[in-house]
Amino acid sequence: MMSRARITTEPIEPQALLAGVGDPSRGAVILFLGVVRNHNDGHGVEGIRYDAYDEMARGTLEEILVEAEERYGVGHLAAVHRVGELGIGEVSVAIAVSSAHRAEAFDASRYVIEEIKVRLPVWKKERFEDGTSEWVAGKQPEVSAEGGA
Amino acid sequence: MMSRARITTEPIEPQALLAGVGDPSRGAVILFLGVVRNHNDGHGVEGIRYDAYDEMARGTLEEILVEAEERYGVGHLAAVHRVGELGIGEVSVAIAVSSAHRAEAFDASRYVIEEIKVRLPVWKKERFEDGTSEWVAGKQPEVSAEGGA
Amino acid sequence: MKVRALFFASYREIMGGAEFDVDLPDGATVSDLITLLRGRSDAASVLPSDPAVAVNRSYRTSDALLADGDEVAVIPPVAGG
Amino acid sequence: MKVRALFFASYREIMGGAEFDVDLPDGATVSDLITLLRGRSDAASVLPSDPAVAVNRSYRTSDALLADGDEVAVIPPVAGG
Repeated sequence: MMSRARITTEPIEPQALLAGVGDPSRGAVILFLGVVRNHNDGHGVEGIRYDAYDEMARGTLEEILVEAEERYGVGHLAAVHRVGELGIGEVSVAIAVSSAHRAEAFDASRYVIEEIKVRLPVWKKERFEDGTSEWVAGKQPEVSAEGGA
Repeated sequence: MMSRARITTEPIEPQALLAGVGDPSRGAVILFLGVVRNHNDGHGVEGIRYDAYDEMARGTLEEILVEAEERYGVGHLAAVHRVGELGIGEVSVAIAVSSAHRAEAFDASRYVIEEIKVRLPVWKKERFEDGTSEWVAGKQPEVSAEGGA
Repeated sequence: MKVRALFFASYREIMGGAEFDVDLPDGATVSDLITLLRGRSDAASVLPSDPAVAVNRSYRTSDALLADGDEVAVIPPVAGG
Repeated sequence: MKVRALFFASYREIMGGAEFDVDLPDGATVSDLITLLRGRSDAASVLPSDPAVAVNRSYRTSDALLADGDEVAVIPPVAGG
């Protein structure tokens, strides 16, 4: 069985992720997709390269899913982050959640993407239309004394 | 072109709905699915029949999408509600939103499903495992004096 | 004047039909129509006295005036999604 | 003792490499390693003095003690999603 927390160089297939969280007892399903867009802060973007600390990122993503389950009591989550060269319109991250009720499905989905943004060891470099490229300014992970972010 | 607010007797194809809201300037996409589940309030459910006031429901759904766009400034929304006999695991409602940023995509998606629940003229009758069936207790639409709910 | 009253879901079962043409005096309101409908039969008296109503496919309050040819839907509590 | 320092994204460009083996005295902390790394070259001095750091794939504070064989990743501000 495919792991529910993945870092991949392959194109993300949202339909497969959705199928993975399906369950007859779950009435609400939410799929969140992050998509490479053609602009950022007024610059025309041609594509993005995502790099990850692969060996750590998979574990961190799994941790985030476990936290979302525990906080919101949702049963089924799956998430995948793509790395490598991505073009405009390609999916960089996908999160699928299913739950008996919609409120916690929304909360869990939101939690996962917010945590990804502040602690998943992934970086991106934008390629602009003028031929230049630049690492996107990110978020400094907050590290607590007990370990973990 | 298919209308973005639909009431249909045909199975819902989430992928098609998603494709309909795609746009190179949108970085966040959210798909919400309501799925027929196998229990409700402790009863085993075998299926649900959805009825709608079709001629009104399409207009009400369109109104809800316009409101979500105006409130949250999101560009692309589409929603479809299915009617007729549905089995466990079938999709009863699907909402797709795309937006430049994720916060308003979440808010818009949530707004649409909450409004559907309180004003879309749709009803459902659950078929239980014991052979009985029952209209599900719903929400009384709040009607303001200016018209509209 | 004449209006067309529409019923759905549980109200359709209560009323024993999906639609009825109803004669009303000029100046009648949504509330007047509901009163008349509830008096139609013993079963019909189960209809709430102030249900949600849509006139020509928009929700309207009970004091809304009706006009000849209006389509008046009596809307049970909704349960979509 | 010896630890392996890993660099990613902009820090990899600053350091001119993805990983280095670094000799440290026993009792050295994450902070000691960063000080040593920043002194490696003029370019390396651009590294922040208190970056996020993961030891053996978990985030750790700058006062965390290191042990022989640790994998210490210096993590630039993250930008996933």
